[in-house]
Amino acid sequence: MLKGIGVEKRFGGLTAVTSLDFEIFDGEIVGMIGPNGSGKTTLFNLISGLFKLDKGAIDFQGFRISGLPPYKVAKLGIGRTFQIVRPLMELSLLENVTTAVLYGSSGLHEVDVARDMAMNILKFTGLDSKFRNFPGELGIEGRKRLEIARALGSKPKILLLDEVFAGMNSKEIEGAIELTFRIRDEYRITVFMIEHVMKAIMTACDRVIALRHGVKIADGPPEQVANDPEVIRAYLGESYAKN
Amino acid sequence: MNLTLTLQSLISGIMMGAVYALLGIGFSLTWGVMRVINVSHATFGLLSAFVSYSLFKTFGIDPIASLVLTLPAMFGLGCIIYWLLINPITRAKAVIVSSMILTFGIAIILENLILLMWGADPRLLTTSYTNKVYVIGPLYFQYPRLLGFVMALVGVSAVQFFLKRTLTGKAVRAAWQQPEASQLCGINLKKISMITFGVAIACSGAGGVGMAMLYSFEPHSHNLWLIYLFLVVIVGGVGNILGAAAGGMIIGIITGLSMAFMPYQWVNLLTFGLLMVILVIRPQGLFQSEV
Amino acid sequence: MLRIDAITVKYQELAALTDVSIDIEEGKITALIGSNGSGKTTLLNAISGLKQLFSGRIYWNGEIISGCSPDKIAARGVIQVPEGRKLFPRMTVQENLQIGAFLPGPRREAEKTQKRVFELFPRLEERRGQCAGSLSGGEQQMVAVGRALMSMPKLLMLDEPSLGLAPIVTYEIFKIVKELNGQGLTSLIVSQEVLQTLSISDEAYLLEHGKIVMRGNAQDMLADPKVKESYLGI
Amino acid sequence: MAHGNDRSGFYRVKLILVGIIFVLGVYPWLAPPVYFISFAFNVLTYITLATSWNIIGGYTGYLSFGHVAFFGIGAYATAVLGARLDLGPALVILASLPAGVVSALVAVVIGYPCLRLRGPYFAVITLCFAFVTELTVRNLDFLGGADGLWIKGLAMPIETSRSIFFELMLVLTVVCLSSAHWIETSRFGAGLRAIREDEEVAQTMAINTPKLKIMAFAVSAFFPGVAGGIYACYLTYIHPDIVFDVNISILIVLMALFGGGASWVGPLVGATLLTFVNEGLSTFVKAEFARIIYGCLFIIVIIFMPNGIVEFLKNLIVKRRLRTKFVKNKSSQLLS
Amino acid sequence: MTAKKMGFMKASGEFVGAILSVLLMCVVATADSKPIVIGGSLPLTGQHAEPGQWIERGMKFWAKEMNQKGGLLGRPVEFKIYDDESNVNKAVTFAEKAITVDKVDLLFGGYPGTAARAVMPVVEKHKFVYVSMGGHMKSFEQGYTYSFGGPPLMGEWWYEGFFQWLETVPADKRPKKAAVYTMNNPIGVSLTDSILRWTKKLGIEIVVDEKYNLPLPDATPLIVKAKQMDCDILCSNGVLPDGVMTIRAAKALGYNPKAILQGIGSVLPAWSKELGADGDFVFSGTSLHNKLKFPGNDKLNEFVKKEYQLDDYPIYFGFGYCWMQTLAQAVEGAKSLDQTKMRDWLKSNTVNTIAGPMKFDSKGLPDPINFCTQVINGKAELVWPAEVRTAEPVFPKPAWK
Repeated sequence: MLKGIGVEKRFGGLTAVTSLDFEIFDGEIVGMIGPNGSGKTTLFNLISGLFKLDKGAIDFQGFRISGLPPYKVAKLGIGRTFQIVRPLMELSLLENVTTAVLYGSSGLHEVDVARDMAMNILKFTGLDSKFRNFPGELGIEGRKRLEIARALGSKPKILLLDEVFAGMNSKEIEGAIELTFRIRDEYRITVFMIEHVMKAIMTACDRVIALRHGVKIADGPPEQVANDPEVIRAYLGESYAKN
Repeated sequence: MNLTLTLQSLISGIMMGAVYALLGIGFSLTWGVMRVINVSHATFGLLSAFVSYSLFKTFGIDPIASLVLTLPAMFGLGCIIYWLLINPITRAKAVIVSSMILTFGIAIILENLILLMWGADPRLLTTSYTNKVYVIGPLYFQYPRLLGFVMALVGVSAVQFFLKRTLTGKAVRAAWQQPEASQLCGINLKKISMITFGVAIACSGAGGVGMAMLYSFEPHSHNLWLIYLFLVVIVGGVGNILGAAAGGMIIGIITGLSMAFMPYQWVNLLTFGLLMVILVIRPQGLFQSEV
Repeated sequence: MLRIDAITVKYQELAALTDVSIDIEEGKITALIGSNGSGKTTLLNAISGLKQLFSGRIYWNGEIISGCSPDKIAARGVIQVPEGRKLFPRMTVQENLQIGAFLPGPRREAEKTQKRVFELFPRLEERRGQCAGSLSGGEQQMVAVGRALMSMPKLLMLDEPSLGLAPIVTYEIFKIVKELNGQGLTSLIVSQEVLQTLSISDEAYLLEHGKIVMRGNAQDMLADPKVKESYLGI
Repeated sequence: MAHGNDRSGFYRVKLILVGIIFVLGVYPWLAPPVYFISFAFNVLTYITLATSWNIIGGYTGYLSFGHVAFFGIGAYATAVLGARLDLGPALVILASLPAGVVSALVAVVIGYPCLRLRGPYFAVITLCFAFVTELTVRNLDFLGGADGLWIKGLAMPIETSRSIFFELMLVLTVVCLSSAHWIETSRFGAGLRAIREDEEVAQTMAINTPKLKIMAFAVSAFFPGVAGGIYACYLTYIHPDIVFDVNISILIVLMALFGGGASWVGPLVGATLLTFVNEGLSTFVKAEFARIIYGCLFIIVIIFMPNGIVEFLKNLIVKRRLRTKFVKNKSSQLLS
Repeated sequence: MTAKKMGFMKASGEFVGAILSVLLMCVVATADSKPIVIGGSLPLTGQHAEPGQWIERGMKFWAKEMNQKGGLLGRPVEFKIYDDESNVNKAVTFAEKAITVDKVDLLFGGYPGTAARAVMPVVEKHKFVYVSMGGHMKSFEQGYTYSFGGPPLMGEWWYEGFFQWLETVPADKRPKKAAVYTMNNPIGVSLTDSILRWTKKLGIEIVVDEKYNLPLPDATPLIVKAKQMDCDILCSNGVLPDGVMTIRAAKALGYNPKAILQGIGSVLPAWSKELGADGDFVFSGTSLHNKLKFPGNDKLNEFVKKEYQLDDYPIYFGFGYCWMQTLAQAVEGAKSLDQTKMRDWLKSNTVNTIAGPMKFDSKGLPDPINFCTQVINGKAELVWPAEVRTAEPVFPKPAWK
């Protein structure tokens, strides 16, 4: 469904992503791991069109999306969240999601209908009781949920989740994992997520891609990737892998 | 093309541009360092021009000599203004926009204070050397313009020296490049910002006197000066002192040459049009933004 | 020497640190480990005064320093080498070091300390006129440590000194930290490079979701499976 | 607006508004001194200008400092159209509608490159645009050049003609305010607010930001264009110094921000208040002092009520209510 | 609103108006000493504050004098002056405020030209006599009947006197090539009118003709051009600051034409203060002058000397005084405050002012004014017409010192 061929991105002299190939299949939950600065968020920015590729191409459902402006990419059905949440601060939760519904691929123009739909999504993400509140009044978990709700609002076919679990406690993480499953099962949305919380990756993902310095070092089932010596070295340092 | 006309316009353009630059460096500094667009920058320059005018008229102190008095006074005024008014808004969400409106309020107040104290009529700073001229071959150098040029050179070099050579100046640059890390090195951001603002206002003071030696000025002149400030800073790159100097020169030269070879009434139009084009093509300025 | 007493730090409503207490003893290296987003950097910033506390106190030699502005805390000799180095990129190496010695005390000794820094990092002396931004990652880290040393720290706090560095450079940096410790400098290291960090440290804390979940001797921690679990979730 | 008002309250507000409009509509026929009609005309003009500015400046977050250009373009387009088509005095006023369209078209053309710039850069480029149009008009002889243009006045008693202009401006103001209100509650407005909050996020929400921005800019240029046309007929003499006065530009920005840019009420309140304050000050105080007070007002607003006076008063009321009703933690939630 | 309703409203309005005027007349009849209020606005702050303030002083001096003499129609006069802050829109609304809210008896003239032009159609509608500088020929050609230039500051006539005098100079001594620099505003544009007419008539070729926007950034290129084209007459149609800059540049670049004409800067005392001897020998025009032999000028000079320590009264002081003189004579001539009667009286009679006798034509203008001034020894002297001459014109201009 989403496919990258030889994706490359440089910032000045630094290569953030180096000839990366990846593919996400319909209905999967795929995780992406890697130490800080390994190019994960850069990859998301490339997919969603916020950055321009230096080399390679990205296809979505057989359609070339690299080079399109972000709003066109989003219209095609690629939703995303941001690592550092970026809610529309001066809009209420309902307005946040309603805006997404109005402009998303559902093609709705009536504000009232969109509002009802947004309300459903808020219910789905467990924020319905706070629909009049503003993002500033939410805790981190709530904001992450809002971020997901807004992404769901535009009715994506694939959802890119950027470190949704970071900063949550274990109970919240469990809730979020459940939410991820429900996104796939109830909304039929493919999920591609960047994650540091390994527990979440282990339970939630069908497949994990590991990056280091912008290069893919592992791709496979979570257990296999977690025990991959390359990955352990990437995370814990040179000598830890030998232990 | 006529060589004498070209050269003569080039010379007067460069000299004008130098003074614009002097007026512009402080503006560039506050915009770049503190994200404060000080719309009242030119008004402070105007204030200093009026003060020097009065010092000259009543005590006969030469405007250049009176800088010894006005510059520290402007520095102090800048510090006070920063402490009282700018500091409270530096934590606001949209500092740049808030600062523009806030300083616009300051500009209104200053302008009307000037009106109250000096009246509305245009002034000319006529000193003993105002009408003096140096002639080199077919070219003429007007003394006040030369003086303005020298003043601008000294001013720009002084600010450059301050930023590049003195520890306080280096701290200013550090605070600008990495506010957090500079605090970790023991730099008090508030104090440094205050000094920066003071220096900027002092520069505008010098620039204002420079402008007064070249042009007539009245309580409303700062509006036009402000346009030149934007021109200088946007051409030169925000926060770039040498860029501002170069920006001033470029604008001076363009104005000078276009005055010589274009219908005069289109000159301002060309200048503003040029600014628009530069903004669209290279909003970061022709030169790298640098500290 | 530095006592952190049950501090809680919040970003708006969200708690980044809850009830964290840490003791740093003079002359020792203390390690603070934990996965991404566990609150390590927040803790250092709280100590340095960049981040306001929600509750709790921080004592420096018995004196309360929480609530002071960052420059006042730096003036007491609590110096941080921030994550990502945060050098002044368009200033030369020499100027970066000079800013390190900005405070009046260190300024008086600046020449002497600079000599020492150049002895520690001979490479920096070669590059003293170069812009910090143009240096390689390892050299930048050296400048960052050098800049901190210029402030004549009593407590040196390093935040992710190994970030983005080749293993050999990381090794070199850690060696120098150990060497400085030998000369009596107290250090607090925050790192993901678990093994190397623990191997040079005396004391260690494991931070998870803003809480201290383990504290103990660094060597003991090395062997503990809980550490690996915290990182990899296995 | 999407939250808050319950239905009955909403209808009550609507009823009050209709009442106010009715009273205003009848007002000039009660034969007040002509000056008060002219003054009310000025208030309405500023309300229209501030409200339409707010569509790009407040909702979308792009601070245009050159909006007077559209006012001037409207005025000149009306005058030129009237003269070219040889329209009688009564019909010239109608030319202000196509003049509004001309303004909107200019906004589209100029908006295309300019709206790629953000924050202060956009402010500067729009300011420049205002100067460029002013100088162009001043230098073109067929637009009257530095002499200005005359327009034939209505051949009616002054009371009647003033009242007609007042009614026209009232209609425009009501249309402008309702458009602003409609935009606020519509899909369009939702998109604009998303752009204001975070343009990049807005793009990932599938919002075609370039298109939306240009549309907003065009709409916010249309009303000043029409207003300029009516104003030209009202004054019967236009000159670049009058209809391209940069102070108008700055004044409307301040009016909108003073009232608060988030909703249509802000510019309405801001423009009304500041026009009255200005009038009051210039009657009772020396003009310099009046303007110093004016300047202080901006500083106070920026430091103490950064979201505008409407929001400030709202919070004040909410706070007072909460003090009596709720416990403290609840209030902090509602106020933040 | 239907026509019928309108008619009703109008009728009732007229009825109320009638009652009011009857009441008013009673009041007037009973209290004859009630002051005559003269209202309007002046630019007391803002861009045009300087001339605006002098006009105000001139008006106030007139009022003082009038009240000492026992007032107008036996009633004291008093002013209600608004500050329009040099804003045309405000000038218009203040004029309306004075007429409809303050119900003033008379209206005084505003300044500058743009404001007067915008006010003229309004006063026409309100039927109020408006004596002002008017704002140049074009505004007097709009068919307004209540507006008078008494005297006007008429750009179109400004250099009339100079050229009339120049015609008396032998043809071979006259300048041949002219450089014309004009500020890009209504005053500037109207100043070029007489230049264009007369240069054609006298066979002077205009080689350089340019407009500039105020403030003038730099005069050097202007002078270089004029010098290179060998222009032997320089027409600098500007105000004080740009005029001063132009003269300075001319001296700096050693440009020495036979004659320099300067717009409305050289008639101000500040001219010689700024330029010293370099400001000498510059020609200009004027609408009135402190050395004119018409009665009243001496009084004004005396007052100004005592009050402001100036040797001669500034031109705008004179304007303020003179416009009020014209207005007062209209009232006295019509023996009433009825504006239409005043207008009709002005159209058919001659007023005597410090600017001389004036008889207004159908446009509201007096006969063309043809004074020519030249700065000699730091003073703007009258050099034409010959009968009012206070000094002999100096021509050609001596070289720079």
